[in-house]
Formats: sequence, C-alpha cells, structure tokens
Amino acid sequence: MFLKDYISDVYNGVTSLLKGMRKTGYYFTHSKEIITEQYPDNRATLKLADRFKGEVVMPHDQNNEHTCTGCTACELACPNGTIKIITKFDITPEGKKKKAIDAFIYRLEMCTLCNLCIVACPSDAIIMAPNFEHSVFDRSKLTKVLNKPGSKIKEGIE
Amino acid sequence: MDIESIKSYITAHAPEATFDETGEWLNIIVESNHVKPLAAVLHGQPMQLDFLFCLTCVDYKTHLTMVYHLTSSKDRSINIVIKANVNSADPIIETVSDIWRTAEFLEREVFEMFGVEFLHHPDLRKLILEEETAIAVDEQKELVTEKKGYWPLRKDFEDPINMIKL
Amino acid sequence: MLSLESITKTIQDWLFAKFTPQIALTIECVIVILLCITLFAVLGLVLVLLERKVAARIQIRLGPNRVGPGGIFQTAADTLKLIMKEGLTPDAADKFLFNLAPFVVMMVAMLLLAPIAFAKNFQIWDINIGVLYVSSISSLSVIGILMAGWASNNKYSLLGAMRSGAQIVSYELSAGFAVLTIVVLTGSLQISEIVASQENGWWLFKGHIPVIIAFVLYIIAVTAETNRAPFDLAEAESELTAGFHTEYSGMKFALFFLAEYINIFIVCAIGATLFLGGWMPLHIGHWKDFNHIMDYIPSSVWFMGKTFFLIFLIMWFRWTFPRLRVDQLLNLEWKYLLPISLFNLLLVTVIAIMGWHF
Amino acid sequence: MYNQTEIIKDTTNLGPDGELVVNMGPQHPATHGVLHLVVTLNGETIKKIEPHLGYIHRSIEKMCESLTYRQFIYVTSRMDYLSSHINNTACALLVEKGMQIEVPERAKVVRTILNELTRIASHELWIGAMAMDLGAFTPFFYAFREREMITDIMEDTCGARLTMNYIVPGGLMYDIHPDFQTKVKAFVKQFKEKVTEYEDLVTGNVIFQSRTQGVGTLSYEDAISYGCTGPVARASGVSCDMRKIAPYDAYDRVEFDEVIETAGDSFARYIVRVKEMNQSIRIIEQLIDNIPEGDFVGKTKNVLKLAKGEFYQRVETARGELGVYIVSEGATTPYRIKFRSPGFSNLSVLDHIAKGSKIGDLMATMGTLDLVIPDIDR
Repeated sequence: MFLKDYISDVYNGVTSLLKGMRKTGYYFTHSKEIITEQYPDNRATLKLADRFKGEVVMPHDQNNEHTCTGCTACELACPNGTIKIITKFDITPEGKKKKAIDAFIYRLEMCTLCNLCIVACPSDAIIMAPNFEHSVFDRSKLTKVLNKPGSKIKEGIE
Repeated sequence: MDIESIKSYITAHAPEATFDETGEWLNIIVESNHVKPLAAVLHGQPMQLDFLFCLTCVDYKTHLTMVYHLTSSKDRSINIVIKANVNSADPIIETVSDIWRTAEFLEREVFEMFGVEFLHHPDLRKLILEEETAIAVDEQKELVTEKKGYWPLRKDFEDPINMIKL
Repeated sequence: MLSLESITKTIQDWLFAKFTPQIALTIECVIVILLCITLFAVLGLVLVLLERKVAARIQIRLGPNRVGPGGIFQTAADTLKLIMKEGLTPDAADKFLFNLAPFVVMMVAMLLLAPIAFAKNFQIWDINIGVLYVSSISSLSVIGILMAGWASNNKYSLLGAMRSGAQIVSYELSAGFAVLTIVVLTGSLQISEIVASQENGWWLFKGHIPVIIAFVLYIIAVTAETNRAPFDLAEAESELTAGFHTEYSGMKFALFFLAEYINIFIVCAIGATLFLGGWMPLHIGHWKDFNHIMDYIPSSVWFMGKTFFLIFLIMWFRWTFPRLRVDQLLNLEWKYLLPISLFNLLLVTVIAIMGWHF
Repeated sequence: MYNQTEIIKDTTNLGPDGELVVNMGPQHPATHGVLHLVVTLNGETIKKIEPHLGYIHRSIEKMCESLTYRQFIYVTSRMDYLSSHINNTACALLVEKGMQIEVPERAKVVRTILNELTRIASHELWIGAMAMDLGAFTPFFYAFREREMITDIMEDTCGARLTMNYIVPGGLMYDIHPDFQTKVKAFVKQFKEKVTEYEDLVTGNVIFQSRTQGVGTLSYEDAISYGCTGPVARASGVSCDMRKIAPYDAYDRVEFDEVIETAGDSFARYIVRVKEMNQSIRIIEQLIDNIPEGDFVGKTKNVLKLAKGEFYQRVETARGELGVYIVSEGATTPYRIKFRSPGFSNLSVLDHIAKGSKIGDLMATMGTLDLVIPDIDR
C-alpha cells in the first residue's frame, strides 16, 4: 500500500509538471501570441483611448478664442491647488467693464488628473487631452499657462 | 436579538451606560474605565460580539472619544458602537487587545496618532511614523504639555516642515 | 570534408616538426588555454542571450531587441556595462575570501572543461577516469559559493550559501548514481570509450527504461547542482534577494553569472556524452545506409546540438516551475531521487551482467 | 514597555541563542512595496516577525479633513490602488447615504460591473505576483495579459488605467463608453478560455501545492479575533462578504456565491481568490446585457454638506472589508474620517501564522495575504 501511494505520488507529480511544461512549450512555439508593444517604435500608430486623461488643455479655435470666463469654478474644485486663475478687466466696445482671464496657470506637477475641474467648468473651456509624454528636464517647465497669448474670450459666453 | 433586548441586556451589566440611536447603529456611551468590562461582557455569551471591525479615536478638541465598532460573526446584522470619552491632556484607557487581537495593531495606531495610552497593552509602540518621531514617551509627554499639537491626527497638530500651505 | 580532427592534427604535426617537443607542447598548451577562454566568453554571451530569448518567448514577449539585429549584441553590451562598473567590496567583508570566491567558482568551471569531447578526437585531455574526474571536480564549486556567502558578511548571503551547501552535497549523490549506470553499462570511466560504446545507438535508446529513468534523474540532479530554478534556493530572488551573490557587483558578479552558465553547459555536455552519445551521430543498429547519411553531419554539430537541446530543457524548467522550499528540496533528494536511483542502478547492473541491453 | 524596537543596523552581531535578525524590506523583491519586516530567524525557521510600517504613509485621513466631499474621493484611489474603483464607491456611497441622494439604476449597475472588473484585475495581478514570490515567473505575464484587457476597458470608459476617479456622489462622472459592453463581453470570453492556464501552471502544479498546502494556517477563531476579512477570512471558513451581508449598488439583484473554504492555509486562500474571479465573471455576465437606460448621475446640490452625525459605510474590496467612518459636523469637509483598511488587519495576523515556518513559507503566506502597502499605511 505504501509503495502504491509512493508510485502514484511520483506519477501525479510528474504529470502535473509536464502539464505546465506543455503550456509554456505551447507559448514558446507560437510566436503570434506575443503581446509586446514596441512603444517608441509604434508611436505613429499608437491609438489612445479618446477619454484618456493626460493633461488639462484649453482648446482655442481658429480666431484664437477660448470659452473661459475666469469664473474660478475649476480652481475651487481642484483638490490640490493645481489651477490658479489670474483675472483682469477688459473694456468692451460699449464701454462696459468685463471680467476676463489674464492667465490660466496650470501646474502639471501637482495635478492628479482627477477630472474634477473639467466637470466643474460651466462653459466647457478646459478639456483633458490624451498626452502622456510629460517628461521634461526642468520641473518649472511643468507649470503651464493654458490660454494662448493674445487670445480672448469667445463672443456670447457669459 | 432586537435592539430593545440588547439595550436591556447592556443596562443589566453596565447600568451607567447611555444609548444614542440617532445614527445608523446603536451607540453605547460609557465612561472610559467601563469600556473593558463592557467589552468583556459583549464579547461573551449571549451577545458574542467577537468581531471588532473598527477601532478609532476622534478628537473633539475638548476631549478625545474612543470609538469601537463591533459586530458578531454569528449574526452580522447586529452592529454596536461603543464610545468612551477620554481626557485630552492625559488620555488613558484600558486595552481591549486581549479580547480582540486585532485591537493590538489598531490601538498602536491610535496611540501613535492621538497619544492615547492603552494600559496593559502587550506591545505599545509606534507603528507607522516611528523613524521621524523616535523620541522617548516621557519627552513626548513634555512636548504635549509644552507645545501643543504633537500627535498627528489631533486637530491642533502643526507640522511646518511637511505640511504645504497653499 | 573539413573536420576538426584534421585541423588539430595538421597543427600538431607542424608544431612538432618545427620545434622541440617541449616547446611544441607549451605552445599547444597556450593555444588550448586561449581557445578555452574564448569558448567561455562566447558561451557566456550566447547562453545568456539564449536564456533571455527563451524566457521571452515563453512569457509571450519579445525579449532583448534593441542592441543589434534582434538584440544579439545585448549581452555584449551588458558585459561592457559590468566591466565598467565598480567592483565594490563591502567594508565588513572578509576581503581576501570575498575577492577570491568568484575566481574559485570560475576555476572549477574551467577545470571541468578538460575531459569533454567536443567532436571526434577533439578533446583536451582524454583522462582514463574522465567521469570520476568530472563528478569530483564539479562538487568543488560549492566551496566557492560557501566562500562567497560567508565572506560577504551578509545574512542573506550566508543563508543562501548554507542552502547551497546542503543542496549540492545531497544532489551530488543522485547525479553520481545516474552517471554510474552508464559506467556500469560501458565498463569504462573514459569519456572517449563511453562515446565509442554508443556507436550502434545511444545509451538512452539502448538501455531500456532504467537508462531513461537515470537520464531524468541526471537532469533533475544537475539542475539542482547548478542552482537553477526550480532549485535556485541559493539565490532565491524573492526570499533572499540574491542569495550568495547579494553583495557582489561589477565583474565579480559577472564571473558568478558566467560560471553558472558555463556549469550548465558542462553538465549538459556530460549528459549529452553519457546518454545521447556525445559527438556520435544518430546510429540505429544495422541500418547501414541511414548511419552513413548521419555521418555526413559533422560530429561537432551533433555534440553542440545535443548539448543545446539539454540546455533548452533546463531553461524550460526554469521558466515553468515555482521554486521548492528548502526542506522539500532535501526531501525530494533523500526520499525520492536517492531510493529510485539506487534501485535503478541495481536494475542496470542486472541488465549489464545479463547482457540484455542492445 | 515603550522602547522602540531597534532596527538592526549592526549586521555583525547575532542575537542571543544564535538568533539571526534579518531586515526584510523595505526594498525586498517579495514585499511588493515598502513593507519592512524585522524577521527573527533560528536558522531557516522564523521565530518572530515584526512589521514596521509607514514608508508610504501620507496621512490620507488627515488630508481628507481638508477636502470637500467631492474632492476627497480621488485620494482614496491612492489607498488600495488595485481596487481604487471600490474605494471610490465606498466614499460615494457614504456621501449618498449621508445626504439621501438618489442614485440612478444605470449608475448602480455600471458601478457594480466596474467593481467586479476591478476585483478581477486585482486578483489577476495577485496571482502573477504570488506565483513570482514562489519562484514561477511566467504566470505573471499570462495574468497581466488578461488584466491588460480590463485596464483597457477602464481607460476607455474612465480615462485612466489605475486611479480612475470615475465615481462621484450621485452616480458616475460621465456615461460609459459606447464600446463598453462589447469590450467587457470580449474580456469575459477570453478570461473563460485562459483561466484554465492557471490551473495547468499554478493550481495543479505539484511544487506549488506542496509550497502552499498546510502553510500559514489561520484558524476560524483567529481569523475572527484578528479581524481578518476578505479572501483571507473566507479561506478560514468565516462568512464575511459585505456584498452578501449589506448589499450595496446592484449586488442585491445578482446571483453569486460567497466562496468559502475551511482549510485556512495558503492554498485555500489561493483557491478562494481563483473561485472569486469566476463569481465576479458570473456577476458581470448577469448585468452586462441589462444596463438600464437613463441618467448616469442623480440630482445633487452643487455644494455637498453632510448632516451632523456619524456615518459608516462598508464595502467589499478585493482584499476584504473596507470601512469608511465619517464624523460630520455639518460642514463641507469631514470633521474626522477613518478608513478601516482590510490590509491593516490582515497584516496583523502575519506574525501569528508565519511563526515556526520557513523563510520560503513566509513568502507563500505573505503572498496569499495579498498585502498592498499603501492600503496598510494610508
């Protein structure tokens, strides 16, 4: 009885090991199963998810106009103090004073990409862009001004 | 066991306990020196609250409150919260780590974060922030009296080095 | 046909015609040493790359593919990096032993190269106790490992070295018994005679089931002896970080690494010689024509093919199995492998005496 | 009584009775993060294990006290980063409970599916990492191949792969991706095919079995006393699945079994997790075709204020029971918040169950406890 157990032990052990080897052997011989993505080489064909949260950007149209009213809703929504909005007062052609942004300062190094500012924005002025290659040599380069120089607010946005 | 019978059972064993049913679960508020006997009673038959799933402390500025969340592995619908106020300046309470082993680590955490001293705890040491604050406890107590805000999770904690003001 | 035998013969004749026998012998020695070192370097580069590629294929990835076409210069680049690195010696280490250990391990690996027959009549030293020589020298490698573990003055290293000591001493036994089965069948310890005895078929096919069992035991035992997964307890990455070579860096580490691969090559070469006929082509009994065709493939190709097949097998093990625990490792040897190999040896002896083998 | 345990710096000194004190971690291949264990050994046998935590302590509890009820959710992703969705759900549920926010059915179902996907992803990573602890490197890559499909689904729908922050009080941050259902179905199909590979490579393997069976045995009583939850407790026979005890989201309308083993050893913990993945697949299959149409987020006020009082929410993460305890003073930020993390209690049992075993067993035990260090340190 002891001998029988002993032999069946050895037999079961060896078959279980061979089963594993068959699986790895299958993958060794089937090169089409390889899943490696050759990242820097496939950059041209790389397709990111359209919702990918990479960084906050402010879209400008062809007239260099954005829709940010400088309401600081995003600044309040941000948990880390990533966004800082500096406002100024523009004089409209009718002679009225109108609040507008001077600089939309966005500090990527503090951003956790939580998307709360995008949700909070009432005029859809900022969006998340699928950029993920953020490495720079100097940390100060990560502090960005999102509104382009000379840009102004689009007509009809309050 | 419904709430009324639980209450009468507890009143029989700990007459000074008061109840608070405004929250989701039944809260029992006792004096800090009655926590241990009450815990032993609740852990034993017939309540069998053998599962301490949360032990923490809340700083109400005037005092600290120890909060124990208990349930029974036999009947998970029973959830009981024990609360005990402890003195803020010199917080001392009896350990419950011999009743629920999980309290050993949780009490170490509370000791570290709030400075509550647990009597008869087998191994009361800092657990998480040991390296930065490896000062003997006697000195720590002096610090607490001299300069407020030594314990990290208390409301008066100030850390000019590590806290970034925006 | 260009054969290694004729080349060596030409060189030897030329040397002896030109110089006195002493000088000719010295020059021959120098040539052999140079060849050995070259072989070591090439083997190290090839085997490390092979291992990485095999691992990559099994793990459904590509492996090194940046340096050179298909990554073939990856190991060369690695070696360059290791040479440039600082060879650190820890302060509290026993400096002499610490620096000596990698060379001991390497030296043992080099010594083992001597009796291996790489091709027909292409052998450094056809000593008449070849098999005994191999098994005695190969057990010396544990000294280097123990030395490294002890001298590092690191607890992980010490644990690794002690594990390795227990492991190699145990597994030496079943490896020895597996080798003995072939010695019993051949009746000789000399490598060249063992190869010659397989002219009408390899021992793996001639010797019935007992030799197949001996072959399996041999592969398991040498996997353990070379500290390869699933028996890599001496370095057990997830337990002892890197075991006995935790403290080594730069070229000293590279020597350990190289010695590991050379050892694999050597044990696989011995295995191929004993069980798969060494450089002997695949011959089947009386099939004259078939044997003749097989003879056209150079003997060195046969030898390397068989050796690399065994090396691949050992690599395959490594990337498939989890690691054993230290007590299970010794259990496996003393409760399973040793009784089986003893019984197996008995069977083979009976077969050899009765002449039942082919 | 109060003395700090000395972290051994002098390596030349052995303790009394030839004890060998080894600092395992914070940089050690098997601790998966910055866990520091001071292990006292007698030869290969473990005499005592003492965890030293705090290498990744960020004081999330204190941090949350200064964040509003919308903001604090994203921080919890960084606790147990492998089940970040479930952490977020716990916080959102608590805020919803405190403010009586009605959550649309669609959001509930989607949350449930995402939670289960997260659970599978976490277990997949755990299988690979644990096999690697035991010396088998290859299953890691096979497990990651399936996990990759889940992270792709997450990336499509939530916009991030690990710390999603997709759950907001009241529902979801935005609607699911149009491809969500087809992708999940494709994943379920592939998972069912490939899960047998783990059987071949890991479960059935004789070396793996002998490494894990009878190792790190945790008894029923100890599992309760130490406050263990999740697969660790269920492997010891303790029924503690929060999805059954206090169903949240859509768990009350799906059929699934609470996987319970009784052996309590490392192998039982392994089996529980593998079976749990299959149960998660079962839940996903029931829900994926029945995502109700409608809003994805309920009506909420702009500024969230919890009523004065105390709130406690328990959910089942991949590692066990996560409890969120909030003391509210009626302000926009929590007065005190406490996360009862499953890993913390599960870690406290390590010394108890690994004592007397070998170093190799410690890896198996630690691997099957499935410790995530940020979850423990918080």
